[in-house]
Amino acid sequence: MDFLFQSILNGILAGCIYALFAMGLTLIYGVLNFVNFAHGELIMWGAYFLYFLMGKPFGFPLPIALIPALLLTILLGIGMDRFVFKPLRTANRLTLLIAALGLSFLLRNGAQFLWGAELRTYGFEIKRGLRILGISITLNQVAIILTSIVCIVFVYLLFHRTRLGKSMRAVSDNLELARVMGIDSKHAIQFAWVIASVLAGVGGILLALDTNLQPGMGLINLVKAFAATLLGGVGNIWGALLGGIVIGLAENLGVLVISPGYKDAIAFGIMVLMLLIRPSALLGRQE
Amino acid sequence: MDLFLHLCVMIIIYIIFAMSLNLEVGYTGLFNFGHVAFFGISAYTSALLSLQQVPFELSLLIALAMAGLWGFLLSIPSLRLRGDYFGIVTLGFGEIIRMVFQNEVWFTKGPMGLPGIPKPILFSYRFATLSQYLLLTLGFAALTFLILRIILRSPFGRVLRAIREDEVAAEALGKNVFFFRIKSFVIGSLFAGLAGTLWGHYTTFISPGDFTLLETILVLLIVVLGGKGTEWGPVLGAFVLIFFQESLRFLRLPAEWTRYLAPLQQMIFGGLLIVLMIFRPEGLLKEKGRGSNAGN
Amino acid sequence: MKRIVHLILISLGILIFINPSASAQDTYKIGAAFALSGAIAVYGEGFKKAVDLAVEEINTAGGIKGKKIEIVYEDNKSTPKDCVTAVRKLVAVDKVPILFGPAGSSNFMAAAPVAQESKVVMLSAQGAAPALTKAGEYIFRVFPSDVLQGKGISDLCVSLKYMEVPIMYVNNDWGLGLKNVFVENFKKAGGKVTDEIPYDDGKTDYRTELIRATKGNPKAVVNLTYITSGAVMFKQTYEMGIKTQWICGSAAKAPKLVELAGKAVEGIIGTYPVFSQETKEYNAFRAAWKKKYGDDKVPIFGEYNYDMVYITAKAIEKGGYTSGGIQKALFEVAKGYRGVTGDKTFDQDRGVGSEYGVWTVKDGLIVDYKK
Amino acid sequence: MLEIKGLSKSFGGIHAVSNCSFGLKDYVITGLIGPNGSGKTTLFNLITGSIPPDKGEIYFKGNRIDGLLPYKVAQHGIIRTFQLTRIFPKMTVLENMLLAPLHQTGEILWSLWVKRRRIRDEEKAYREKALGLIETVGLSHLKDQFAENLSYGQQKLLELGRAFMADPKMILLDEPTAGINPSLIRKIMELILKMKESGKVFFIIEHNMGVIIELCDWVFVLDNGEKIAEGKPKEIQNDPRVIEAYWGV
Amino acid sequence: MTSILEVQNVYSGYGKIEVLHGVSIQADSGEIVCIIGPNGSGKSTLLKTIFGLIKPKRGVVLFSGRDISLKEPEEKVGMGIAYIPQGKNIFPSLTVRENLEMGGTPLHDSRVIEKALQDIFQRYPVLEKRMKMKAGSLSGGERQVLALARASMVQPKLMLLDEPSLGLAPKVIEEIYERINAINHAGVTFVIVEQNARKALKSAHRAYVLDLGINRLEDTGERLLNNEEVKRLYLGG
Repeated sequence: MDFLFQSILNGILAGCIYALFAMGLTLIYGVLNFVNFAHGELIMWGAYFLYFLMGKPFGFPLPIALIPALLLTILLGIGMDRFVFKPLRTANRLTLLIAALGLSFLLRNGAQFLWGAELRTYGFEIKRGLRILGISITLNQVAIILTSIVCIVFVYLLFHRTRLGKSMRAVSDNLELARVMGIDSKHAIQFAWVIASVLAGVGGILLALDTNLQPGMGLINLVKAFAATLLGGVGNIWGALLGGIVIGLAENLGVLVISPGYKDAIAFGIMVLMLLIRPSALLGRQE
Repeated sequence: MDLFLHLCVMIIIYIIFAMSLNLEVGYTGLFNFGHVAFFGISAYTSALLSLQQVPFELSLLIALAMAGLWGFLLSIPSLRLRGDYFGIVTLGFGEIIRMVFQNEVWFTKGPMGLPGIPKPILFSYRFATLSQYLLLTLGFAALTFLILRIILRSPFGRVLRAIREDEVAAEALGKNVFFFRIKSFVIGSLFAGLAGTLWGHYTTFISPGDFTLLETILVLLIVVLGGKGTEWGPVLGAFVLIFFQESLRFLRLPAEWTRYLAPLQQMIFGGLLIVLMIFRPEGLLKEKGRGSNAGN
Repeated sequence: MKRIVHLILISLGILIFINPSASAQDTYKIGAAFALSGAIAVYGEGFKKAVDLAVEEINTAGGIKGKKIEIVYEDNKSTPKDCVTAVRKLVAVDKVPILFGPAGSSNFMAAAPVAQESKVVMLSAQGAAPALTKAGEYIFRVFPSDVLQGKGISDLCVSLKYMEVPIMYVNNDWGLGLKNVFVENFKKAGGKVTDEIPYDDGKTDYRTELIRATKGNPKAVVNLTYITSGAVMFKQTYEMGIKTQWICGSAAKAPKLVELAGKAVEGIIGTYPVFSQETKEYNAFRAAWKKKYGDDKVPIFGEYNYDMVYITAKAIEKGGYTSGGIQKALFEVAKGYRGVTGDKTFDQDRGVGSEYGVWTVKDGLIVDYKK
Repeated sequence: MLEIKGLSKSFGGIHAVSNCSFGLKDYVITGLIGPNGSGKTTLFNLITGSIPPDKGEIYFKGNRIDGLLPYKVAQHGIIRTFQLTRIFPKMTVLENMLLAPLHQTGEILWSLWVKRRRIRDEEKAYREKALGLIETVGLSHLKDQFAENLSYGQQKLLELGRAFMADPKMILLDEPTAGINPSLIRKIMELILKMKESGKVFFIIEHNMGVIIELCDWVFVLDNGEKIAEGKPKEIQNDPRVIEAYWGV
Repeated sequence: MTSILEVQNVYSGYGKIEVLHGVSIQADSGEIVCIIGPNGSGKSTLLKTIFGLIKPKRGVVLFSGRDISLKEPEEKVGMGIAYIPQGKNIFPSLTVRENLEMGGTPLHDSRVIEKALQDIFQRYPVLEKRMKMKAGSLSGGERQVLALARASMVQPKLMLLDEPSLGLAPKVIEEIYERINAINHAGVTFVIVEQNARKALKSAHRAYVLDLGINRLEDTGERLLNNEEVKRLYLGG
């Protein structure tokens, strides 16, 4: 039974990471109504920013480097919007999609240009996990689960308790009406990018702490995050969490049964099935 | 000269591949992000058959039929979806097909790939050398171009473009949008299959690594760069893009730079796409107004 | 219309008329279609360092008959498609009579027909798949075939009395090929393979694959892994507190793996084509490496690439700078040649033989395994 | 000709069309009026199959057509126009017209290869007819322009011409004069009258009462999804129920 | 009385479609001005142009004597103009309370917003009862009340209403107009667009009739109510 519980834990862990990524995706989708294919690169750059600040010549310790790394990620996110997506606000979907793909290419190879394709680590010592009820969990993993929950609660509170968050929801509900209220939609959109970038940065750093850094780390997880988004309902924060965990569990439990070579096909399979069975349910919005 | 011929063969195969995608993306407005699946399906079909000594004519036909059949099977459930969701389903399909190539070792030899695919013999003429193969691909490309031209300039093609422009209006004029889309998708898959078959018999070796999402993106770029919905767009796009990619080899930069150069090239690639989408989303060639050409 | 035709013609024109610079007439050019970018660029960079070291030494010592060697590197982007293009370019544009082929069996398999058909000698210091022997008489490798290694791993398991093992392997040509040889030999030796788990390289999470492999607490698990996936896997094994004996292949024997996974790889063992590290050749090589690169982290297969350059230089010296000459001379110069990696005599399949040794990680260093 | 029985449709609890019954008989041009949000366009959408009805039946020339997909309805000979014109922007005016004829041989893939002559002849005939109609609607000088380059009024004319081109048994026009200037309204009315001469049957949603009175032989009035009156335009004008619907209580 | 809003000879429309071909209206401080006209006469377009959602091609819009023709809607809200569009005029996935808070956006300070909110709740106990409900679950009449209350949050000088009675039952319409009158008594000027004219004309001090994008008539509400020409415009003649 241990291995089953351990697999469930693994599924939840993977799911938390997917959920963090999915929230960022869903946020931008909610406000701007497009799929940001370059979100994975935002994640990856978040992790690399931290690496950059922890390495020479800065050599900051993790807690100090964290804040500037997230700030840099935010800067990148806002830059993405300012220079790529803003000029394309009124463009059609295919144009936007291709531009986002281009951006993903640019940023991924940018990281490879600077740091090379090889794996890197933050250089922390590897520790054995704690054993609880026969399953093992490391402090990093506890941090991942806690941080994901904190992030989701934080985003939830932000959206439901602060004026800025509420106005973002208003913008995502009905942009024109929001303008009519005098809500600064540009500000709200920018803020959405800030939050999405923070989520991406945190997610990237956690992923890198748990595993390694490499330029492709965002892209390979983005597809899963995307499946999670679709599963949980686009624009729905709790849905992103639920979708992430369902995908994570399905993958990890699935591997116990089918050939692990098809691990990635599981997320795709779920996504395709969802789209085919209940295409309307995926829009996730009432009305 | 051999390199030149080689690049020409590659470019022409990509032209066929891009033309087939152009039919879907450019003319019918279907965002197919899993086009490489059909390229791969027929490359594998034809390779496996040829390795069993099936004559090229027959294995080509079966390969095309397989690509078309899978296109048909995929299109029935997925074409009911909205544009971008359709894109995601096809993307998923493409990846799953690649995983099948990779994992069904008993059938495809998995990651070992299939070596020794024979050069094609068509009506007892063997296309073995580079220039012979160039002729073969050129012939098929011309044939593809002509067939697609006849289809696209016909009333049938006119309906496809109408569906791209406004499916509701097309439906209100009595056109069965769903059927036309399926047909377009199947034809597109078929010609992607032709490109795949030619590819396999050219390199004589195929492996799952040849059929990644990156390939779909490359042809998509060719179509978009050249000018989607135009007859010559894929041709121009393939020339420009592959030329751009390969010309970097000739800059004779120090090998130490390669570590930087390869990502730099891809960065330029990505940047170019963004700039193109912002400043000239229609690509190099613009779709022009034209009357009906079928009648005269 | 006109504009398109012009654009196409101009690009074609540039393609044709770009002349490989004639200035390099006073050197012997050797092609190298290496993975300088893409999935296995980690390996390509190491190969290049080793090749550069050998070339520098030869050139400093006066080159070949007074002419220097020049390596023309061509990036194969780690994909079969670009391997073909890279080799085509080296053959057609740089007109090299000999080239160093790509690593990774499927890349190698894609490139080999081009070299064979153009009658250009292609040497490889890594292509290990058994099928490579059939590629043609111009295709050589200075690296032992996986047939030997697969048997080596099987023998190791048997000698350590691990008769029931699951096997995990990177789901690519190398992993699958090696797995097949292993399974065949292991069954013959009376062993039982309890589970087969393929996985993709370059993932961030292998926890559940690891759990599946160690289900039922096997005493040992064979894992044919690369550096990238291996680093992640061993780390996650350690974190999950899984205790089993890992048995790897040669691709994991890399300082980089230890650097990435730290104490998690302590005690893992693996086979590798063995050559004595006590010889004067090896000591000289190690000293030279340290002098040039300032460390002694010789990259995986670096020694083979180094030897490959020397054999090539000798073959050019003896057979002349033509592919036919080199092809014939290779057999003669390699016969009995003792390089850093030992005896490099080619067999009739144009490959080399080797002993297999066992390595392990002890105190963060890769050392020979002793029971 | 067109018979509607007990037709109902609601969206999220709001009755867009409720229990509507009426028959279009021999009237050549029938009008459909009603205040904003009274369900006129929904009724059109139900007839043409864009949305399925919740309840009720629709018969056209004795054939039941409710629940059919839009293209099937169109193939029965009912062609519609849209409130906000729907032309094919990146196709020329001529191509827009040529799309309209139903059951073209050249739209069947197989016949592209085996019936080339027939397609050529058909296309030639359609082309001539299209050019004639383009001239009638006054767009001859623009025939090779992309439709997106036309002004809104011209696009309306094109859409109308395209509907005529389909040679339908019945034409449904959704606000043919909305958003265009008075001189063009005149022209559109003349066109409709001209087509009426050639035996076409029209069903028109229109809010411009002047147009209704001049064109229509019979008018239905909808309010809140229900038919509240029908009759000759002049009678309708003075019907208190109609006045109430428009003016409020 | 001073004129708070003046629209002078405005041309405006969407893209290629020009809807207003030179319309002028004027509203005095404290008035309820009603704009009626058949479908497609350009009433909604006029309101959108006044509010800045569409920029006029020609002509000017003056607010308290200042030219605001080219100002963005966000700025106009800050100047004391509120606009309630027709149909979808609430945020369905936000709660009632949140909807009201959104209406208070130009007030900036949270405390001020909270105060305004309490004020509103006092005047609209109905809304206080539902404050935690998603606005999407309100009935049509309640939505309209919410929209009105939300617009009142900033205590605007001028309110632009686009078809407040659309799709509502007569009784509910009655209630909405009572609310409008109440707000008007507190000194707020209204410009109301209605197709369903009778109710609006009864409340209106003055009214304009638009037809096909130009002014047709201007008179007091009462008199227009009995004007035969207006009837003809609606029902033909």
